[in-house]
Amino acid sequence: MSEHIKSEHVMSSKMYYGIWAALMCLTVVTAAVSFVDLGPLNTIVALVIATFKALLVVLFFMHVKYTSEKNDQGGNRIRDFLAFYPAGSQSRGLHDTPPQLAPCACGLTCDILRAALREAIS
Amino acid sequence: MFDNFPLWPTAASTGAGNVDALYIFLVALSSFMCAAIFTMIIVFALRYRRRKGVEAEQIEGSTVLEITWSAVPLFIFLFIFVWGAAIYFAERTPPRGATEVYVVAKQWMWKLQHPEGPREINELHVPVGRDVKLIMTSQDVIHSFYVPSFRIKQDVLPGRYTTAWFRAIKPGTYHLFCAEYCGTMHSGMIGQVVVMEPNRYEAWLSGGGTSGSLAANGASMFQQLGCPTCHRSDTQGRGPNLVGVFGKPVHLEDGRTVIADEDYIRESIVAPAAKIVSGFKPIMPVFQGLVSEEQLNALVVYIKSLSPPPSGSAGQPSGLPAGAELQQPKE
Amino acid sequence: MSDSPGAVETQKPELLHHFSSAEQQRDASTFGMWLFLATEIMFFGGMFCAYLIYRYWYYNEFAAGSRSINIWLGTINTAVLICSSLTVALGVRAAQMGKRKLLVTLLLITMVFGVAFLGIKGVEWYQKFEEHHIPGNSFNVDDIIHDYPQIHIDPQHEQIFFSLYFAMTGLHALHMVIGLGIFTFLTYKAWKGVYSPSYYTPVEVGGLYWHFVDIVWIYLFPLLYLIDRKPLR
Amino acid sequence: MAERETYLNKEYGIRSWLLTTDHKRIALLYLISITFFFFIGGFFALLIRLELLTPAGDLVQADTYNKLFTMHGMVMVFFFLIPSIPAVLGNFLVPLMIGAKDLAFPRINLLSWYLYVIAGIMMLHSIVTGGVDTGWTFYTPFSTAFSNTKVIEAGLAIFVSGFSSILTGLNFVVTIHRMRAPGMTWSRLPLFIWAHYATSIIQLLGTPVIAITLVLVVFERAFNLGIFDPNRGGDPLLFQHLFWFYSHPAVYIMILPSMGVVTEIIPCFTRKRIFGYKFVAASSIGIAVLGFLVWAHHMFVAGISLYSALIFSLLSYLVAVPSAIKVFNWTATMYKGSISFTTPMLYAFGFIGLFTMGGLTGLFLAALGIDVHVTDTYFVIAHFHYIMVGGAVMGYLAGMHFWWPKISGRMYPEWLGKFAALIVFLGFNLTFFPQFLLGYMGMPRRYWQYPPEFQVLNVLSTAGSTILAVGYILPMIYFLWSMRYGEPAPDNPWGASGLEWTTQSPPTTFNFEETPEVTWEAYDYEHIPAPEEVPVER
Repeated sequence: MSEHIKSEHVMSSKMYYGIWAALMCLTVVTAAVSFVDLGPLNTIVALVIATFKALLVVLFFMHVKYTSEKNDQGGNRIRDFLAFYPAGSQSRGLHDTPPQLAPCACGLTCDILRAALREAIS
Repeated sequence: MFDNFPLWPTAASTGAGNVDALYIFLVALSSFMCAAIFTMIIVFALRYRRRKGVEAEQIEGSTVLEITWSAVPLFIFLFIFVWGAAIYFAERTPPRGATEVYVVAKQWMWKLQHPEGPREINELHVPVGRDVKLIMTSQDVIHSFYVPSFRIKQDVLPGRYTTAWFRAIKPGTYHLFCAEYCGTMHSGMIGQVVVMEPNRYEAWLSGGGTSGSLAANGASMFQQLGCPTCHRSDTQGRGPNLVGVFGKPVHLEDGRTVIADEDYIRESIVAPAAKIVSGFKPIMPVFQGLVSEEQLNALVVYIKSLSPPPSGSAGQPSGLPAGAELQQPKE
Repeated sequence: MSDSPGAVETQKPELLHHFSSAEQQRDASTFGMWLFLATEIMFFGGMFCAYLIYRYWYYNEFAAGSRSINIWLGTINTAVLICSSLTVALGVRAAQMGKRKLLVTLLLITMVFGVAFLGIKGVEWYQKFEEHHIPGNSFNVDDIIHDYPQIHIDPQHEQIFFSLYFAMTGLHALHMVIGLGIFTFLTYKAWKGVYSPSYYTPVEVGGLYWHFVDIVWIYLFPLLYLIDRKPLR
Repeated sequence: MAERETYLNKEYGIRSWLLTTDHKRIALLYLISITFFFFIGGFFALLIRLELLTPAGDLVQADTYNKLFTMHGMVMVFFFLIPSIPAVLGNFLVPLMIGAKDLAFPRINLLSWYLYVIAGIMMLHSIVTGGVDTGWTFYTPFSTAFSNTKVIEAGLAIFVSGFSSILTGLNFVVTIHRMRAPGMTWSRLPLFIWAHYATSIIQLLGTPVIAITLVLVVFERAFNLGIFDPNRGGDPLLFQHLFWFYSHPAVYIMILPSMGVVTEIIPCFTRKRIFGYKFVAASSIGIAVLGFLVWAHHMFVAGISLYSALIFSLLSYLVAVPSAIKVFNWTATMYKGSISFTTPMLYAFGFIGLFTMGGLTGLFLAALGIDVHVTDTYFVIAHFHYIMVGGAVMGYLAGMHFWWPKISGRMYPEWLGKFAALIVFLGFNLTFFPQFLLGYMGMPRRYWQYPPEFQVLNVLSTAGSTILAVGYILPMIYFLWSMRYGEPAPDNPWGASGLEWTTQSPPTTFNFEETPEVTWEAYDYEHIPAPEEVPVER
């Protein structure tokens, strides 16, 4: 069926429950650890746990892990944004080609260097 | 001739000439750049205006040109940056031993007090050739102390001290403006700086009915408020000994070390709990609201006067509180 | 695909006229939501920045203020939000699989969690109100000063902590309220059977928003409740 | 010619406008509303200039004057300049230029206009019920603890208008990423699109910061919080940092789209490819990124440390480089071109000249030593008016003239256009050049009365402002006139290269008969014949 849109991958509910359990545990851990005197480490531990929890939510609940593993057209944000190809190669570029802020900057730098080299040699 | 139409403010301080020099350089540079770009545009516009049978020549661009006209301006910019920064550095670093004038700004008035005692409102008298450091604070909103002829400007904030300094080189009367918008009569918050020959300044100083030097006022405030009960000049007091504290590092109870500057002393009076000196208890009452900004300044000057002037300063600066020696607590 | 602007696809009512394919439309919507979340990060970022500066300056007051907030309510609320995130994630999954009843149920449970969060938050704020810890004219932290004689507390600086506490939790709660509004809308549409395995973008986009609000709380919790809970010297 | 169906005549009636999701109609809604606010802000400006005709404060009271410059700033910045080019020309042209049928989120686009209107009404309400006197900068503690005017309402109005701006930017970014026609690669995008892309990034990442800042100011005033008020333990400098973190990049929200407009016009009327396409595109992005790193150069005398002042001064010089690159590339584009002097081109020339002067005086302000003397004086006023009025408004007018045939389907009277361009240019310089001199002499900004030696230059400036006013009213009149009496415009009156010129004038609701496929590079002028007679004379 043409309904098979790429990111329509259904993740197993087990995985969601696993992430949920991890998040709950981390919540308890972070609250408990705050009562232990670790000196200046307390803040660091709290923030590291918070960041880890946030990552779990972003990667699994918000599906970023999945969408950045597949990489067809569209959908993938992170790798597309950082993907590298010279700005000169214009063969790509239908309307659904991914964003290219970073690639353009990189490609541009590349072009400049190449041109500078050419000028220097000739 | 141009009584009502001057185009250049008087340069009446040692720093003014430096600012003007950079300004003139930048005016020249900008004029040159404008002239170059406008000439090019005009020449191109006329030379290559549309004509029958003449097609435009397609040019893709030139990396060499692009790099040139990015790099060359960048180097010029860096040069200007260094020059401007050097001037700023000098403007922000008061010389040692400068006479310290305390400034309190309020809506819409400047209150100034000389170390020798005289107070002024919206007027500042200074002699030619003396370094004057302004230590400023505000009673309400943000103001800005601006003397165009000295090319100095500094925002004046409530709750903390900011400083500026100048050395006047030319007798005359100059504008003092408030340059940070501060409410209804912002434009009325103006005054003048009167620069006088030293002998006339001395005459002015002795002419005015002075109410004792700032440090002397501070000393009597110090007594009135009962400070010496705890801040004794030995090590037995319940508060730290204040003799020789100013300008030195102070170890705090929480392990930090701060330099005892004007802001620190001020904070220790209005909010003593903020920084507790190592080895002492937070028992000092809060004086916020009990002392006015002027009284606070007097206290700060007095406590400063308890510390000997930094060694290495060129002789006894004329601006040192006159009564400093007399006010030293008896050991 | 672009050769045939999709005569078949335009028959689907949910495909808006200016998109050439359902995929492009879906992609645009999620991308738009991610951008909006970037905006939200900057929005909360301004406040976090103020928080960090004052926390550095007025650490004692922040620590004492943090101790006076009810850590149990805070922890329970964190758990409640995490549960709601789980039900949202499961809800998106139900939508993907076309299980209408399950989707509606999960959305409703999410909203129950959301309301519970706000209720607990309300209890917490009410406690603060009774203790006169709300900044303003009746602000009074003598109790905190009394509780911690060994640390030095400036009431003014304590007031800044509570100002930030109320501003941050208040704006977070406002985001929760907006989220509840979005979810009411989604539940209604889901109940009407609008969403199907080929069209569930609104559920997904709404879910992204909900998860983001959850993440903000994941940071607010340690920053406000857990500044300094260790035993005093 | 038989009446063709266009986006203008497809539907009639007030509902078809107020409920439209067509980006072109929304652009026109924006055009009407920002023009309204432009003239309100302009009216305040004229009153300010009249008051400053004499040294004494004799026309209005001091309080009234303070409200005048505050409202002038707020209305012009938040209700005219920031939405001007993006919300009108950008809204109209972004989908057309990339070959899309509409923006990605048409309903959100309409919502953004409604938010703008709501914000505008709040602003107007706060004006008529007493006004605000904090200056557009809202500096604390004056705004939170001392002013007794409508700060809360104005703050909320700007908050709401900020959301309108965010939604516009969000729509643009998604549209540019996801809706390009086949073959429209990033390196084939018109530079107008690149400029709007950079602008949108600033709108997305900068605006929320001013939003939260104003929310905190409102909270502080309304609920007695003490975040920025030193009397309650807060720090006024923190407010300034947060405020300028947005308000400096906001300048680039105003100027980048203008640069985009000029970059379209110059190749068209020189019949040439733009010189150094990639560098012009990259410099837009460079400005957007570096623009976020220079905010504290507004605070050199505010009490920040010596070292942060040094760093911000250095960074400010870096951001000048991409601006310089653009000016050089525009100039180089003219080399060996085939140049015609149409109204848009005259405005573009004016833009380059005034922007160059504005940029060069920026070098003065970034130089720490000079900034101490000239900040908060008329020098700063002159500098940013050269950028925002000489730059942004000139670019806006250039764009309006260039795309007016596409927007309205009619030509405007060319001779009047040229005449107005000349008046605007002369009036502008007469108004603002004297202010540079005033500033270096030391006249502080926001002064209701001033020492008499500043009078001559102030009189010149006021005289200039009346000329400028005429220059701004003229285009409005002949644009309105041309909607009924102007000659019907051909699809591509200038022989320009963009996709927007391949469709009819005015376009149909869905822009293109069928989705175009792009097989050529941007500014492909060697393959486009110049129109016989440029422009349609008289």
